[in-house]
This record gives sequence, structure tokens and C-alpha cells, in this order.
Amino acid sequence: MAILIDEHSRVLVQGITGREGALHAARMRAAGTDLVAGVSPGKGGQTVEGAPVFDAVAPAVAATGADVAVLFVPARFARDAMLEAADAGIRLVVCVTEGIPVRDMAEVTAHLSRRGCALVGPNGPGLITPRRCSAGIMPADVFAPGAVGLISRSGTLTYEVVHELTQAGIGQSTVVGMGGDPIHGVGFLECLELFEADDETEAVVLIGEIGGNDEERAAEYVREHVSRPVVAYIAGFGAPPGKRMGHAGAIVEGSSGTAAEKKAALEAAGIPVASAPADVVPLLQAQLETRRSS
Amino acid sequence: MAILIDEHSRVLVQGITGREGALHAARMRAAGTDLVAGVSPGKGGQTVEGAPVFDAVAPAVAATGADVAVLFVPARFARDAMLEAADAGIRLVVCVTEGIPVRDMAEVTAHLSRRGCALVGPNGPGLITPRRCSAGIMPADVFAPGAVGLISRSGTLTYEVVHELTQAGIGQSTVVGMGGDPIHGVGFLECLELFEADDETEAVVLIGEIGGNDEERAAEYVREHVSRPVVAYIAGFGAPPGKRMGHAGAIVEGSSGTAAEKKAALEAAGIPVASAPADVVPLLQAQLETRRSS
Amino acid sequence: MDLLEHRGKSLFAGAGLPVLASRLALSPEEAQAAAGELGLPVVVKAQAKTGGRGKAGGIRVCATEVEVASATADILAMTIRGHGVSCVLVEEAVEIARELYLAISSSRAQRGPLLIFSAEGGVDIEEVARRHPAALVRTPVDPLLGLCDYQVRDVVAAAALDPELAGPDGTPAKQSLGGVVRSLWRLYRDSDATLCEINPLVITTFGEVVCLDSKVTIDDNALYRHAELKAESDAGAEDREARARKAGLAFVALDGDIGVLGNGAGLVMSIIDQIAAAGGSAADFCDLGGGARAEVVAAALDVILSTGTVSALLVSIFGGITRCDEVARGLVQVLGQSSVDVPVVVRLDGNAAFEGRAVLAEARLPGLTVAASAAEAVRLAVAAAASPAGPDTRRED
Amino acid sequence: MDLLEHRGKSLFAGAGLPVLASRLALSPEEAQAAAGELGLPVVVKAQAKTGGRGKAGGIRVCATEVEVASATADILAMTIRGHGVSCVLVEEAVEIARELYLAISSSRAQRGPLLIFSAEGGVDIEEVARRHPAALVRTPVDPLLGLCDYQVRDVVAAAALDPELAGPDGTPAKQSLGGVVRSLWRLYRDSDATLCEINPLVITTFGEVVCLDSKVTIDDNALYRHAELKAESDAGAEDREARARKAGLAFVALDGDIGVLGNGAGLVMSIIDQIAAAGGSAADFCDLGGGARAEVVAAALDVILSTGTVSALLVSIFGGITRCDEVARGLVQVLGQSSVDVPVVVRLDGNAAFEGRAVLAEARLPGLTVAASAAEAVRLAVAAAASPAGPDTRRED
Repeated sequence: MAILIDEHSRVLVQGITGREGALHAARMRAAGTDLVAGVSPGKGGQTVEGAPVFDAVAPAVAATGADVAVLFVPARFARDAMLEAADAGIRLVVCVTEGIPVRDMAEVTAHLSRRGCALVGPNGPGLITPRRCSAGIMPADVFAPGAVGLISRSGTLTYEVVHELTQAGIGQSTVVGMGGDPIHGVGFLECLELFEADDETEAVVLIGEIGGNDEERAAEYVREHVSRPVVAYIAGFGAPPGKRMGHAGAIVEGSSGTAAEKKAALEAAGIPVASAPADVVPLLQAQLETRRSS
Repeated sequence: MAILIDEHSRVLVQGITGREGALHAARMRAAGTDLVAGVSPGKGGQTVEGAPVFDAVAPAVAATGADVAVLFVPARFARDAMLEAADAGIRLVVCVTEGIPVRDMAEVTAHLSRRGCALVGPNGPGLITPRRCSAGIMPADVFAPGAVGLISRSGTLTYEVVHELTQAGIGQSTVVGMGGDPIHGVGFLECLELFEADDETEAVVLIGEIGGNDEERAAEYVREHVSRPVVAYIAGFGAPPGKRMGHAGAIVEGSSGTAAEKKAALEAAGIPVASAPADVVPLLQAQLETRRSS
Repeated sequence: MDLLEHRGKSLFAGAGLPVLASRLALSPEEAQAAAGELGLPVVVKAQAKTGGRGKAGGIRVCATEVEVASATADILAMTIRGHGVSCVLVEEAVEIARELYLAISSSRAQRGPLLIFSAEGGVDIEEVARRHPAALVRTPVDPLLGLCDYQVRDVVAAAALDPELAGPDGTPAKQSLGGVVRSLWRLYRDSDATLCEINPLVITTFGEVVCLDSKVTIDDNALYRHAELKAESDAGAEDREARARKAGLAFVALDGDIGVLGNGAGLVMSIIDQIAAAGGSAADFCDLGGGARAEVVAAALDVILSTGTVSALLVSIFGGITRCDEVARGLVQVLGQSSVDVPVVVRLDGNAAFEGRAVLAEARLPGLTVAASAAEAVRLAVAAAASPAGPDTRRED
Repeated sequence: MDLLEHRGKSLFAGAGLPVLASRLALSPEEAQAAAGELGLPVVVKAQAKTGGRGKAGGIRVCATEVEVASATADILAMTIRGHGVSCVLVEEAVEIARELYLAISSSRAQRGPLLIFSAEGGVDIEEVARRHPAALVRTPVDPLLGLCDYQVRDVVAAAALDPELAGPDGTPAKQSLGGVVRSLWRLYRDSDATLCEINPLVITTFGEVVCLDSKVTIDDNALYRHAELKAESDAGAEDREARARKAGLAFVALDGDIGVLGNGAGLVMSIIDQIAAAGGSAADFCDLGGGARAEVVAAALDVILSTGTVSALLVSIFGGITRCDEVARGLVQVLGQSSVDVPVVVRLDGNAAFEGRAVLAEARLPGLTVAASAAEAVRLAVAAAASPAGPDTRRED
């Protein structure tokens, strides 16, 4: 089944007439996505990448049955665009935009949760179910269909790890980039729950980084609820305290949120932690073999 | 099972050290209610009607497992008291208070719904499951346990109809006074759904009045989803347009919300409408007999 | 509390909504002076808390000061749908290119505010809703989130304004309209309104967006948060409803001759309906509430009987929390002292009804009958009102 | 953007939070003058964006003007936890009866604001959280609903103030504290803060509630909504991080000698970790982002190499959307023109990596090595930095 998106997902692009929107609408479509509509206020009536463009999300949903919205909207308009998508009945909002104010994201996540609308991002690459649906900006070429689910706080690092997996013949069920902002949508916990329930997914890779305690909570969750093998990679052992390492959420505050703590928590939960991106492959192979032989 | 409250409900009274709070705490307890706690900011540590008094709802819930809160709090503090109850994990809030601003109620109902907290009221008598639990100000003596569920927009009219039922030997499963304000908690639809699922309830009485279209929506709901016999009574055929008849919500606006329209809608859905409160009894008896003999 | 047009417009102006220059006038002379200040032509508008002013002739365009004076005199003498006109608003005239409708209203069904827009304004919006509902934009505004930009865009798109249209200062009309929607929302929220309606909201031939009318209702329950509006409300009309409100009673005057007093809004409405079914007609709706105190009963009787058109009084009490014997004692006290000269029928049921009936029986008040049930009480009251034994000299219908 | 204490306090004052009279001083003379205006004794406080000022001697109580001058001179010369002190705040002194802690902070876990209060203030709050977590009130504030009165009451109750305690104007201290909580929330929300901390929030011996310190962080992403703060931010320090930010780069200076440049924050952090694991040490974190344009690459190299302590440079690109050949061309252009005299190791993988490597091979840049993998790149860079062939005359460690 994969998680969150698959070949049945009907994808709408907000901001489709912009440069980024048009570019990635084309890429998504090329990656197998069923692109059904675009939205750009004041630009309704056009066609982009074969998809009809609407002035607002609600009529686009009514006309096309879109259930996933991918946003290519500047930071200061992103809050409104996400609220509009949720109020229009969109089931999954994917927000690539970087630089959205924290207050906006707090309001958006609160509102989306009561609308039963899931969010991936912001400030992340989106997600992909290889060959079936790409909702975001992930480079589809790097991915191959398969049985490993992956959830990550980092974009490029995800591609790097997936590249290694694909090279080693390990395909992916769904790969989710949760984004680098402190306040974001679905994270490790939500994806772990979905992967656990997904019969296509045999193992899960977590890619974490410094800041917050998402990894620690994921470790606890895996210990209690996950039967699939899980391996992890954590970046940022060399990050000094108090500095944001690129991502707004990647910061060691006081003595908390360090990579060392996260590694320790994951390992204590029986999750092997790779020492470099390429090392995820052998760790995963070992886990899968142990499992298959048992 | 009854609906919403029964002998397992653990009731907390907010404002228990006030005159009304103390009076009705005693009455509720006398009606069989398991009164487990009271809350009055700054009055923690006292005991009222055998119930420990706390300064805030959260510690009261933590200490006593209270799951139903009944508010005796002035209108301008009611919003905060309801939010506090919901945030403390209370499952059902009962608000008797009259005169709460519409904006406050809009915010409260929005917030309670995302906390999964039900509301009965405001500006109503609360609810009662005879002999097992009373949460509000209904006069327990009038009620008798039985198989008829009742949901009403009016307090005294409810007592009057229930008095007739009880006199005629027809007991009640649960009686809910939804309150007379335009923005309120559970109404006809929610209660009809609960009564339909309740194996103790054999028939339902709806008591409506002018204003809004709750009765029309109830009629539609009954037609589509309710197998139990339903009878109704509507007050306000003589109400002139544009005048609030006591309840903030009881107003005919333009040509909508009239008693005649409501009666027609109910009858069109096969729901007999009594011409006086006392006439509910024969209508209900006829319905129940038809059903039992079929 | 419903506000008169001019009061609503002063709130509009404070909220940054575009209104025309105007002056309030209490006499033809004041209106003439106002027209002089504003420059002719002007529009003279009846200030009354009702719709239909235009159809009734309460809105007149005047090209000369003489016309202003005569129109004002006419309008001040009018009664529109039962509402007297105490003053007029003299307002600049504009050339109207299009009329729109915009309102934010509290919705029961949505449990919160509802934004309503129609590209067809200046007409009865219920009529538009019936004739072509698709012409209406109806969007719930989330009470916690407030108005969203996308909702503003939806309204502006529905107006289908020419993108090139702009006002004299160069502001595009689309932008002005968006600003009106945002300002109206802020006014609605910040003033605890339950209705803020602009009908019509006009586009002038110069590309300006102007609120030509205002209809604002403030939530009575929230007046304590708005000291200025509260003061106006308290200074309001000294009518019977206001007197009753001060005594803590809910009261509505009706057309009939049987005074009705009861405890609980639903119960009183029910009695009124039963009176009608029995061929009678209620003179009022009066809800005592939970209070059984003598002074409340006295105030209620005072308000009910003050019209002089009541030929019988029906008191119906169902004792829930209220004890019937306490109400009975209150009645005895008041009726014993006052000069109530109409037949009174009392029905007591519920909590301590037996004791209450005993209290009344013992008091042996002349003209007071105790009924055994609500149905009997209604029958007796209708009969008393219809009977020549009743004080029918005082009846009008 | 972290605000200095004095700037935070000016926001506090604007939000109605109680702060002491104070003056900013850039020199001992200015401080003396300020003390003269305020009246002795005063407190002289180092203005630096770091905690631990008290322990480091950066906060001094002064009873005479001579003491003020000498304390100011001492403090201006200090470096506290690596932060220079550019000015001091001269503030009235108060007699402290109790020290509390109050903060509102953006919480990842709660996905919104978190209200934190401790009846034990003036100390490291993380320490309090570890030692007796029950002493802390930690309440999420709902982003849509805002702060609720019951949450304010919870804080006031946790402070366990004497109900009789009142300030000189008769205001009960409990009421003052409640007011502080409400005002801090409004400031947090209205200024798009991610942290508003008062540590200590003191109760004076006169029963007043006073914000003795302020720590405010404004969300950089929201500065566009706060023109005044934005201007201050733009006028901020001209350090390397600021230069990088202007060029659209994320940059953090580190202690090592291997310059690191890559695309993507996680990838760059990962390279830094791998360098450390291989026995080397990174000189910086520099994320190019998605940009492969030559000017961005040039700006990055400029910032990275400007310390003069870099002995090798590692460029690691994983082409996702970015094409490696475009990055390669950018590198060739920049490295061909500039005077980069440290060994450069480049690793290209992913999208158009083959073509990118071909571009670099063809350019035959001296000192540039192309690695076949990230692991090899790290090995080569660490070796180059450690090798005597590298420009080790420029190395400090």
C-alpha cells in the first residue's frame, strides 16, 4: 500500500503558475504523479502540465477530486494557503516552503489537526512513493520501489542514503522528508505507526539530526509499538551548542538535543545507528537477514 | 446504558462554594449523583457536600477521576471555566449559566470539539438519568427511570412533559435540556444518535421551539437514521417575528424558524407533533403500542 | 441591541470602513443646515430599527434645501412597520454603478460567524437566497482562526469586478473591496456583534467602494465589554419591554387580551399556543424565570396590565426547582394589595403544587380561580376573557 | 534574533511589563552620568547575548559614582562565554524579597507556545527542571485560543504569594503577577517571539513585581512583520555569519582547519561528523542550499577562507534536484579565478555526477582532487590538512 500517497493520490499544486510550481509540477508528473489540478489566485482557466488551473482550492477539489495539495507558495502566504487547502477538504498538505514564521506554523498545525488533514513539511522535500506518486521536490531518479520505509529530517541527506539503498538493490516503499523546521507536520512517530501498519514495508530507516527530542521519542515508540526492524542515522555530532545548523530546528539548546544523546537513546531501544550514510546499507541488510532467517 | 451520564459518572462542580453551586451540588447528590469534587479558585482545601474542593480543575481530575463537570459560574467567567474543564480532560461539560456572549460560546464549542469534550448547555437545566445521575438543576422528583429518551430546548416545559410521562407510568432513560442559546452543545442530532444506539431507550421525545432549524434537521436525521419511535412537541406558534421569546435563540427571523414550519417538517418525517404538553403521552403510547404489536 | 443606521455607520467609520459624510437631524431646520454643510444633492434617510425604509418612502433624494426640509418633515411623521422615526440622517449623494451585499452574521448551524456576500445587493437578501442561491457566497469563519485571506479572495472573486477599475486615488476597486471585508470582520469581532450587514455596499461610478447602509446588532450579553455601547443601551427607550428587562423578566407584547405569566420561556410560549388553540388570544409573553419573589411577581403584573387592554390573566407555574407554594404566597401578597380588577386564573403544578393550591384557597382572593391543569386553566381564562362578566369595556378587540 | 537585555526591556516596557528605570551607557563617563540621573545605588550590567553574566562578574551593584565608573570600565573590557561587551545597562537597584522565573517559549513537542513558571528564579532553570521538576509549571498555550485565565491563575497559585502582600500603590502582588503573565503573553504573540524569558522576576521588599532581566528572541522568519526590529537586525554585526546570510548561505564557524562546503544542512553536518571520525576537524558548517550558481559558490569560499586558518577544503555535493555538472562549472569558474591556495577535495554524487566529474577533470585545476565517494573525500581532506605539503604555516592548531 505504501503510506500517505500512492498511485490513487490525486495531486493539486498550489502556486502552479509560479516558476517553482510549474517546474516541480512537471517533475512530479514525470515521476508518475496523477496531477489533477493547479491553483493560482487570479490565474484560473489556464492549463499547466495538462492540469486545469483554478483560482481557489475548494472549486479545484470539487471539480477534480484532488486529495493531496503540494504548495509552492512564498513563506508569507503559506499559512493562508495551507488553511485554504485544509478547509477545502484536502487530506494531505505538502509544504516545501522555507522560512515560515513559527507562529504561523503553530496555528496551521493546530487547525489542520482538527480538520483531520495531515501535513508534510514545511521546509522539506516532501514525500515519494517511488514510481507511483511524488508530492514535493524529491529527485525521482534516485528512488526505486521496494520494501524499506524512510523518514528523515534532512533533504539531501535523504537522497544520499536512498542513493546508497538503491545502488545496493534495496528499494523503498515510501520516503518522507518531514522538513527541518521546529514546528512541522508528520514526524517519526506518525510515520512509524503508518509503516508498521503497511504490509509493503519490511523495515524502516530513520534519519535524524540535532535539536529537539524527536529521535528519543521515536526510540521509545519503536521499543513499544514497532515490530519491523529499524535502523537510524544521525547527523550533527560536531555541532556546537546554541548554533542553528542550517535548519531552523537543528540546534543544540543548553545540553539537550545533541546527536550523542539521540544515538544513545536509539541504541538503547535496539536500533542500530550508522556512523556514515553509506553504512545504513549493511546495517539494514543485517537486520533484514536476521529477521528473514528467524 | 442511558446516554451521556449514568451511575458511573464522576461529577465535579465548578463554582461549588457559591450559593447556586452549593445548593445544586446538594440536590444532585440527593438525586444519586456521584459527586466527587468541587472547584473554586482560592477556596481549595474546603469540603462541600462531602466533596473535596480544589483550586483548579486539572488537580481535581487528577485526584478524583472526575469526568463530568457542571458549571455554576457567572456568565463572564463561563468561557474560561469551560475551557479549563476541557483542557483538564473532562469528557462532558454541563453549563447552566445564562447570558454568555455569543463570541465566547463560538470559541468554546470550537475548542471543546477538538478536545473531544461534549457540552450540554449553556442556558439550560442540564441533564438527568433518573435515579442514577443528575448533572444540572433538573428537579429529580419529577423524573422516573424508564425507556423514553427526551431532548428539549426548554427547561420548565421539559419538566411539564416529563411530569405527564411519569404520572402516566412512562419512565425516562435520559433527559437532556440542550439550553435556549443559539450556540450550544449537543442538540437533537447528537442525542438522537446516542438514543438510537442506547439499548435502554425505546422511544424519543423532542421538545422544540421557534428559532433556527434544529427541528427541521432533526426531522431529516430521524427519517434517515432513527428506527426508534419519535414524537415531538413545539412551542411558539403565537410568537411574532423578530422578537426574542425569553431564550436568546427563540426568535423567528424573517420568515424562518417558525413553529408551523417545524411542525410541518417533523410531520413530513413521520413524527407526530403534540398540540399540548399533556398530549405527548397518548402520542407516545400509540407509537409504543404500534411498535410492540408489530 | 440593534443599532440605528447612523450609529452603525459611526462604528463603521471607526473601523476604517468607507462611509459617506452625513449629519443627524432632528428637525427640518437641522436637516436643511446639514444639507448646506454637505452640499446638495443629499439623501434624507429615516432612522428606524427596521428594513423596508425605501419602499415606505423613508429614503428621499433631495436636490434643493426646500426639498430637504419638506422630505424631513414627511419622514419624521412616518411610522415604518410599526417603528416611529425620531430622526433622519442627511447624507451625501453618490452615483451608484453597482450594488453588492456583504454581511457577517452569527450562525446557529455553524456555531460561529458566517460571511455572506452577494454580487446582487440593495435587495432583500432572503429573496436572493431563494431565487438564485448560487449567487451567494456563504463561508463560515472559524471562531478560533478568524477570517482567512483566502476567504477574502473568494468574496472579491465573486464580485467579478473589472481588474482595471480604480478609485480617484488610484486604489483598485478589488483591493478596496478586500479591505472592506477585512474591516467588517474586525468590527464584528471587536464589538461583539451578532450581525454586521452592508446592504447595499456600492461601487460608485468613480470606482469607489462605499457602505451605503449599515445594520449592526450587538450581543446584549457582551455589552459589559463595551462600556460606550452599554451606556447607549441603558439610555434606551423606556418602553414596557425595557421596564420588564430591568425587573429581570423576559417580556414581549402581543396583540390579544389574555395576560400571560409563567415560569420558563418554553412553558409560556406553550400556554400562548394553547390559548390560541382554545380560541383566545394572548396579550403578552412574560417569563418570571426561576424567581418566585413577590416583587418580581408585582413587577410582572404591573407591566402586563399597564396597557389597559387585558381582560383576563393566566398564571401558569410548573414547579421544578421553584416551589409552587412560594409562588402562591407571592401572588397572594401582590394580588391582595394591588388593584387588579381582571379575573385571574392560576395553575400550579409540580414541586409543592398541593401546598400552593392550599395557600391560594386559604387566601380567598376575589376573582382568582385555581385550575386543576394547564388545559383547564386555558379554558377558564379564554372563557373569562370572552365573558360579559369580564371587564369587557376595556377590551379593544 | 536574540535581543540584548536593554532592547528586550524596552519591548517589555512597551507591553506594560514592570521594569526598572535604566540608561544604556557606552563608557564609564556615560555610566556615571546615568547613575547621577537614576540615583545611587545602581546596578551596572554587561549587555551581551549570553547567560552567565552574573557568575562572570558582568553584573555589579555600585554605591558610588566612582564605583560605577570603575565597574563599567571593567565590564566593557570583558568577554563573557566568547561574547564581547559593547555597552552596559545602568539600572536602579531594588531590594529583592523573592526571585521567580517566568517564560514563554516555542515548543517543538507541543507544536506551539509553552508557558513556564518556577517559584524558584534567578537560577538556571534547566537545573531546577532536573532537581525538582514539580517546582515548575509547564502549560502549553493553545496557538488558536491564546492564553486562558485559568492558566494565569495556575501560575499565580504556584507562586504561593501572601494574599495580603501589596505594592506601594495598594495593588495586590497576586494581581500584579497575573498582569505580568498576561502582558508577557501578548508581547510574545504580537512580536512573533520564540522566547520571552524573565529570570529573575522579582518580588521586592515593597511588594512590587519587577522584571529584573529580559531575554527575548524574535523569530527571524517573522521579522518582515516587525519593521523596527527588522531594521535593527539588518543593522546588526558585520560578522562572517551575517555576510554568509546575506549571500543566502547557512554558515556556522567551527574550531577546526578543514573548510566544508556542501548542499543541504543534513549532508554538511554529516560530512563534519565523518571528518571528526577520520581524525580531522572541520573549520565551518556551510550549506550552499539548492543554489549552484557561481556567485554563491564564490561567496561561500570567500566566507570560509577569510579566517586564514583553513588548511584544506572539502566540497561535497549530492545532486538531487541540483545537477552536479552545474555545481562543477561554478567551482571551476570560481577556483580558476580566485587565489585559493589550499588543497581542495571535491565529491560529486547523484544527479549528473558523471558529467560533473568530467567538467572538473577537464579543468585540471591545480590542488583540486576529485574523490569517488564521500568516504574517500573525507579521507583525502583529512590527509591533506594533516600533510606537511599543505599550507601548514597558516594552521593554528
